[in-house]
Amino acid sequence: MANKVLAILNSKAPYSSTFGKDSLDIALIFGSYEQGVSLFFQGEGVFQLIPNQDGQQLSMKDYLKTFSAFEFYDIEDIYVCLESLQERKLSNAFHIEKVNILPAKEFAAKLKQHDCILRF
Amino acid sequence: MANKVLAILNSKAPYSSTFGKDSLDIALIFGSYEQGVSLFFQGEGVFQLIPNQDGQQLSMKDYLKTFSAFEFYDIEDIYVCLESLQERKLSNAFHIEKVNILPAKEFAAKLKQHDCILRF
Amino acid sequence: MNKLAVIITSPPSSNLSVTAIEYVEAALAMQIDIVGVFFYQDGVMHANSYVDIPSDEYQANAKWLTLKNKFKLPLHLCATAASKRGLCIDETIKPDSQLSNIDNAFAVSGLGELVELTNYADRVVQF
Amino acid sequence: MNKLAVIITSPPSSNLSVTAIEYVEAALAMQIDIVGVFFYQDGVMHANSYVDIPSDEYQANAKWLTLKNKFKLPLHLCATAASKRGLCIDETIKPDSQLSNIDNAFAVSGLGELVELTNYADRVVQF
Amino acid sequence: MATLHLVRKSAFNSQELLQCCQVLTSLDILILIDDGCYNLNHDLLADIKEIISVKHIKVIKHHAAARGQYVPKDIERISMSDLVSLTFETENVITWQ
Amino acid sequence: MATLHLVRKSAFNSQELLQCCQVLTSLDILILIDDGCYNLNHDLLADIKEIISVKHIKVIKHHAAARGQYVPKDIERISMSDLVSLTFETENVITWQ
Repeated sequence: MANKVLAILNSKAPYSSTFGKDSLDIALIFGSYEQGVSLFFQGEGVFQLIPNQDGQQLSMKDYLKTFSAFEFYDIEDIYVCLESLQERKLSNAFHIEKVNILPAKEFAAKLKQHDCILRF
Repeated sequence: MANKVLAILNSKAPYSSTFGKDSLDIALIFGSYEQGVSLFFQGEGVFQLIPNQDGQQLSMKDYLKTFSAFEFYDIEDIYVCLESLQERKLSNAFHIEKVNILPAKEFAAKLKQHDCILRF
Repeated sequence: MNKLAVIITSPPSSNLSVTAIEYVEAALAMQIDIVGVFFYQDGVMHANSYVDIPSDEYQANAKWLTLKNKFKLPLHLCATAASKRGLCIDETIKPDSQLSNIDNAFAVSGLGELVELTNYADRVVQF
Repeated sequence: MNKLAVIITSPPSSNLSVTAIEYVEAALAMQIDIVGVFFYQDGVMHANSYVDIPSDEYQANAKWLTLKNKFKLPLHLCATAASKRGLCIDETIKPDSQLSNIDNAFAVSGLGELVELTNYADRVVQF
Repeated sequence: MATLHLVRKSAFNSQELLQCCQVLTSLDILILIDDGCYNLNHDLLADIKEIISVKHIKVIKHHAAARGQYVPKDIERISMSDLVSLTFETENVITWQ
Repeated sequence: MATLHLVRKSAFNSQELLQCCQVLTSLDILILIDDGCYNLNHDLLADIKEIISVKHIKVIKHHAAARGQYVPKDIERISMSDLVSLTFETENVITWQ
């Protein structure tokens, strides 16, 4: 039986709520169970990817650093919505490698290929 | 010594969160202690005032019905932001009487007269 | 038969939980096979037996107990999310002890359980 | 002397609470007279002694205890908000009993206390 | 591939409906639920009608009624049971909350 | 009467900054704090500069730095102690969260 493939749509900025961390925990569990998981970033969620962040200044354990472990967990499908970047005047510089920038239409097509879509 | 006068700025729609009810509880306590309290409605908060609502259909105790007790608690200064109504294409029909519709500039002037401003 | 998994992330104090429970009740009434309900984020508060909502307001926690008893609905609690929100995930304390505040209708689980539910269900709905 | 009252509505799991605590610490360091901190809505979770945050993360609940002990900072808990969120507001259970999950640094109060604080303080800040 | 979109928030105060609109495709179904019912009167709904047929926009009947929201005749009012059925008539679900 | 406004949310996803802008008057002080720091790059800040002097717009230094947000030179970066002082230099406070 084919395993279901999970998409997680990240929609919140990284620090003020626990959504980003809660979403990451799910992604890593699916990765460690060798279940396919793809990550999508849209809206405020794109702030999870920008460079030069430092959660330690907020007295937090900075969970964004764990993003660099995605490859280790075979999490390789990472997509960010072009329109969300543009709305926020953000460039294509990210703190992790291999992020795919897609226009909304292609972003949607990729997203909808998944059996299960969770949004955080 | 003059008592402080409290303004409560209501900014959330009535049912999906507890903010409206939490705000009302504060207003009624201030009223029952005979402390001045004024109520302001802006943004999504204006949905707390529109007619024909019925929280019982959501299996809730409908706290909006308690708004009719404001006069009993000497809560008589009730202001709603005109721009917030217009953005939502709402008329000047409300489920309580004596609501003052003010353009943002006058709404701001009234609000800022208060010693303490809480926003819910 | 259609298999459904439900993820609850809203707290019992929110009317969003009423929507989730009405959805689950409707599914059960339609003979949908609900393979499990997973409580995550603020949703874990549904398992807190100390939650005390005035009797004339909606009793979300009691509703889950009723559904569990009537339909053998599996209720899974994310342990990590729960311990951050004041549920007593102490393995030395048994769920039926006076010291535990976790309703014994709930199974303390990890996110691994969510992997299982997702694999097993035909649809996963988040509330 | 400047008198300040603070209202906390964010839960300990949120970084918004770190901001609130840093603000209170800065005020205390500047000799501001904090007449009281009032915990309302999800803020009441700061008083839950069962909240268990991993040791390498920010310990908001422990911070309040330290501030209380060092500065005699009055910490008031809204009883109604607390009982809806799983804090054990049972008058037959003493705060120091094993059955209570309310940190004894916190005074269980009602909204009447907020009226007092608002009257007494020169400024009220909400976090 | 049809996706079922559950929109639980008002577009007057948050981006959920806009983000949903960005990933909406012609066969999808949009459900206005909880505070999503306020979107019945939001301009974005006109843009959405250009992507999906108005028959594919539905509102939870008692959620709109509780909020005093007028439902235009061309938008179907559905029950929770209808929503459960739609969950299995589409391929996947996104909850916009 | 000067009011101190604490804006804790991003205008890219919610209406707090807009609502603050609606009640802002010329002597007020605006603090960008927590996710409010993302507003440093929002167009609405230009509208705000037409109401209050840019000297009256301040950002919590470590909150902007933690979020990787560039702070323009004309906007003052302040500490929590500065914020406490401002609390007593103004007449009242509104927290936009």
